[in-house]
Amino acid sequence: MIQFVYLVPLFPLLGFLINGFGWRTIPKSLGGIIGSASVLASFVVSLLIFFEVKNGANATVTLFDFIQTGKLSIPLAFRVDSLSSVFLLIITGIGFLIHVYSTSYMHEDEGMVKYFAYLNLFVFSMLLLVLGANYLVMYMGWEGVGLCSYLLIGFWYKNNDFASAGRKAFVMNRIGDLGFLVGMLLILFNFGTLTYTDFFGQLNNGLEPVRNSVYNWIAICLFIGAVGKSAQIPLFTWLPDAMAGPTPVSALIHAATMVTAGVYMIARSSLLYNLAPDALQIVGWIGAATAFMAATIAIKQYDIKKVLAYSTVSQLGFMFMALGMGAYTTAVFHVMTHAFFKALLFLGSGSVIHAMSGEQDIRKMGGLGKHMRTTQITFLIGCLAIAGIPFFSGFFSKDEILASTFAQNKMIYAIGIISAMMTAFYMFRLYTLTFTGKFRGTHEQEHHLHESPAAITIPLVLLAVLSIIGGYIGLPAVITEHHTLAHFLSSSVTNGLTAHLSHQTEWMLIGISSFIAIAFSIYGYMANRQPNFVPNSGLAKVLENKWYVDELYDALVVRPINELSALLDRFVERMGIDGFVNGVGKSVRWGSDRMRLLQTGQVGFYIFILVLGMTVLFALGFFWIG
Amino acid sequence: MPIQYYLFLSFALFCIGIMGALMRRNAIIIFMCIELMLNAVNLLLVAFSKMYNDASSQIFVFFIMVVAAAEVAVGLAVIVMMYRRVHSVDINILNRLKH
Amino acid sequence: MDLFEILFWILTIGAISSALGVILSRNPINSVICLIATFFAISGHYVLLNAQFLAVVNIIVYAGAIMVLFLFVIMLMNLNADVEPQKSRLVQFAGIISGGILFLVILAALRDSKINGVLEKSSNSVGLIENLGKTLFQNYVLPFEISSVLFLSAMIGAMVIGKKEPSNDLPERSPNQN
Amino acid sequence: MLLMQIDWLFLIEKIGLITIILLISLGIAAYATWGERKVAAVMQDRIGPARAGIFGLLQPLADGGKLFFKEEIIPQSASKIIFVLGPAMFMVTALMTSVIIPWGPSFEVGGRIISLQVADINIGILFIFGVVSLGVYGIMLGGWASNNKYSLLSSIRAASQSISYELAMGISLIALLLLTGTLSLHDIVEQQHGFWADGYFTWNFFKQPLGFFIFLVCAFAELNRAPFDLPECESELNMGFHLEYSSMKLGLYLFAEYINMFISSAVMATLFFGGYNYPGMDWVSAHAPQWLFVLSGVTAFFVKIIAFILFFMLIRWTLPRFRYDQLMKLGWKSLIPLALINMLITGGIALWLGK
Repeated sequence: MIQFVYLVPLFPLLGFLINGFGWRTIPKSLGGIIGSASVLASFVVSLLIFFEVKNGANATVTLFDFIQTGKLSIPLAFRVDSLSSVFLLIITGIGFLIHVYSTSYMHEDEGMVKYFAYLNLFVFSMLLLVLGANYLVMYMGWEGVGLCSYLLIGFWYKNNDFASAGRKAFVMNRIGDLGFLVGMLLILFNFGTLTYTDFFGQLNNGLEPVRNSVYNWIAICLFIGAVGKSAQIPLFTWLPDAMAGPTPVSALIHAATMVTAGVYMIARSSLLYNLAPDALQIVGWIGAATAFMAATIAIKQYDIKKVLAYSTVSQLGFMFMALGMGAYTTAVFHVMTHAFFKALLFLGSGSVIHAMSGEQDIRKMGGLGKHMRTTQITFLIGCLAIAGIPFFSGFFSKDEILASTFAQNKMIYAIGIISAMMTAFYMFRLYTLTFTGKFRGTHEQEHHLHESPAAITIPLVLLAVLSIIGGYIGLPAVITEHHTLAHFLSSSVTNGLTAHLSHQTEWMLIGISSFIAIAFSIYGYMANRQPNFVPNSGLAKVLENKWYVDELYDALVVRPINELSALLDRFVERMGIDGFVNGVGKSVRWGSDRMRLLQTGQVGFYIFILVLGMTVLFALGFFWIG
Repeated sequence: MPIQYYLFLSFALFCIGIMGALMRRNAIIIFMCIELMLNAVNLLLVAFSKMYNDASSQIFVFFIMVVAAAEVAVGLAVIVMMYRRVHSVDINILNRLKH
Repeated sequence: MDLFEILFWILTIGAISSALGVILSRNPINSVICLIATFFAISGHYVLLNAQFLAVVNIIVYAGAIMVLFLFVIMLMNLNADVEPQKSRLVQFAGIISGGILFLVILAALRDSKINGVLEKSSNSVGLIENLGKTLFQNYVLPFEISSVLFLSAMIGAMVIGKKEPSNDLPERSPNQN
Repeated sequence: MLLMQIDWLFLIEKIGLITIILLISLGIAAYATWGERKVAAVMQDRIGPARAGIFGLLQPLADGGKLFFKEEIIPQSASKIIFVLGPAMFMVTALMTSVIIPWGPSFEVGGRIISLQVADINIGILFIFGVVSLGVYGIMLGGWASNNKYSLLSSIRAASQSISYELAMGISLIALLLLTGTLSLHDIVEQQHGFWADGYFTWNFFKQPLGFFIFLVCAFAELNRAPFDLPECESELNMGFHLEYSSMKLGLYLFAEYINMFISSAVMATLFFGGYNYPGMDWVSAHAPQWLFVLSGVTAFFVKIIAFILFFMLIRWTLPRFRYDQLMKLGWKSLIPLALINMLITGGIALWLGK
């Protein structure tokens, strides 16, 4: 089955082509079926491939060479191994559920077929990203998902804010992509190849970790790409704005899959990062800072999707924390569990928004649990999972991250614990404000409240089940020495040096995090049972306004650039370039004014010049050159 | 017999054609001089064909003839039109391109 | 001096003298006749070079068709020595000089050139129509077709150009006046 | 050295042949004028020339003598050289075609094979075309040099007429060439050996009736014979391009026309009617002495030629003259498409038969 791996991206591509070219003519329901079926087909193929990989198979499937210059040869090749097969399953599996969800969620929208075309294109690009056997193919997928993200955030482009949110996401991603591109060029320049196997093979050939060496620079450049795509400090502000898109899009792209591309890339380049300790330090600190900062912001947000968005940023920060510790498999583990519960939470919030006819402000909700029981329960499961309550999936992965940070860097561990604390708090604040208490909206909205149809609830239930059991493939070392996922991934990902913790310490850590999670969950529930929404002041106001990061960027980057552009326009563009271009025109005109005196209009004169030129050429050719 | 004989002959004819084109003002005569030059080239091609025992250059002569015939058809039509307008075939009258 | 060379010299003298006649005679009709004579001399050279087919085609195409057209046009315009535009002596002199210089340059250049093929006197079959036909339709089919298209477009172009446009200064002729 | 290389006998043989052919051409042409008068007389129900000799047989000599003794006039405003060159060229081109016509079967004398053809060149038919295309110069130069507007009009008419009809003529012959596969007239005649072979007529006429018809019409036009005698139509252009000519220069023009008629009859007989072949020639060849066989071949050829000449004359006195636009329409819009279709069909059949 592995040799047919090209089928996996092929199906969504076909779905995109059909829906994309026929979006004016294809009926909505058919468009949804095409979109979902294509992803289901890839999921089936991915599943078959996964089982083969589980039995130890891995392969590089080359379709054709598309760049062939000199010694450099970059084929369009797919790398199938444990890492990519896990991602395949996450993308196609969750992707399929979200497609099914979308058939119902988007049914009112007139651009539904176009939406499915974009969604399929996204799945295709994402699959290209994780399947590529070299950085260039990954880069193609990387740009492709960026494009789809832009298209889908601005899907309701008639709203100006939404369209500019899409643009913001695109521009910020481009900043990161430049880093990725530079990293790629550095690899090409230093190693002459972009193919993983060749590149890592060269790395393996007895090279010591060297500080400030080229490895660090390559690793940092690649990490800048990851920062852009995975919304880390300082390029995280686009992700909350990206919530302008349809909610399933937020679930699929901006929570479960695309934003984890950075994690995938660093896990894929684990060998490189193992040789670049400085870069790893940076990754870890940025991850910790992001986790902390986003968590603080999430505490004071009132938009249901914004809260989830900041929690996503925060969780991504956790993943990068793990990466910074060299615990790549742990990060991938968290990617997986996070994909389950965050998709669940987003879809649940979508269900809520659906019921509230588009209202997203939690100050106007409350008591929704009475009307939509399934959504409430599944959302609760999601909250439990993300908060890190024991025996839910998030607990295992987050605990593993915290354990790895404790072993390496106590400072980061402290930040991580505080962030986890806040996570539990704001999630239960969100849950409580939304589902319990009295309804605070208008009468019309209350009258309209209803449970969502099966196409929405079934994915919710499935994801809820996954959120519960998903963690058991990576039980901590104290319970069982056999870490299933880490073992499975070890064939393609090499973890950095991890200090082993004694069982005693581990139990202690588990105890601490369990206690914190439970305590702050309850606190979050209790503190928000009787909400009163007074205008915030002091630190709370700073938090509500997201630490004024957007304003800071505006003052530090946007306005100086505008000023500079105006200056350049006035002096360089108008006087320099325009002057030069006009000068060329003027000089040609002046010259031709003189030259046209040669044009006597006398044919005889022309023939004479012709013969003369011929004679001179002959003379030159025969006597001077020859 | 060395090929040089034919080289010189065809160059002589060619140069006579050029002289004619330079000396005369009658458009038709200039046209005829061009035909003369083409024929000089044809002659050279045939000589080379004989030298190399290769038919290709004779085929080139055919193509030159075709082009020459087409050129004469169009060119003479142009000259006739010109004569109809200005009642002369003096090329020096046709200097309007200057303006 | 064998027959080949005698014929060569006769034809060469004929070709060059009649070519000079083309450019020197004041009467355009004489020029045409001289040019026809030149073509005959060149055809004679073709026969010498075993290109009989080409020789006859040369006569048919150049002497039989192209020059008739020239003659036609000249007769229609009634050009003769009296209306022949003359260039000034200086320009004529410059023309002769520059043409002569070109000839001298080429001669001087060719004197040292390494082209030293020899024309065998024995006849060969290259110039036979069968051979030419095979070469033409095996190796040069595409150029042949393209040149036929060129020819067609030239014909149509000549007709379009030469067509008398309805001009205002001529009174419209009624059909029964024809 | 040079003189040794030349085959003297060969030269003598060819010179003799050329002389004979020229004499016969001139003789036939001379008596064609007599024949024409006689035919005209018969058509118009009168006697015709009868004073000079029996049946007026010496009339051509009388005519020739008269022309020789006429005053030679060259108009003042004519260009002298070209005025003289015109009839000369016309006569020369008229006579040139006879070089490649095989007048009779080859025979052997004293170990030498003597062919009754001056030159068997491998591009015979093209040679005919070349000469035919040159024929127009005599008319054009003569007409222009006379400096007379009738002459000029006539010569331009003649030129455009002959250029127009040359095309159809050439295309009709291409159809024939597709079947013969050779350009040599000698080979073409040999292919038409006898009259009947293998259940087919051997003469090309039976293979190319349409081609022959087109060729015939074009031959009329090329010869400026009625009904295509527009260049010299008396009623419009007085006498056409030889209006200003007198004496023997006029004689040359008149004479060359008859020679042209004779030669084109010979060409048609050669190409389409088997040349010197006649039915039952194999029997004659087996049973008669060689000289008799050759003589019979030559006789058969001349019989065909004279039949054609008579046909030309009959047509002249039967059909009225075309109008000029009718002539052009016939040439461009009827004959050329017809010839093209004929060529295509012939080509298709030749391809189908696998020739």
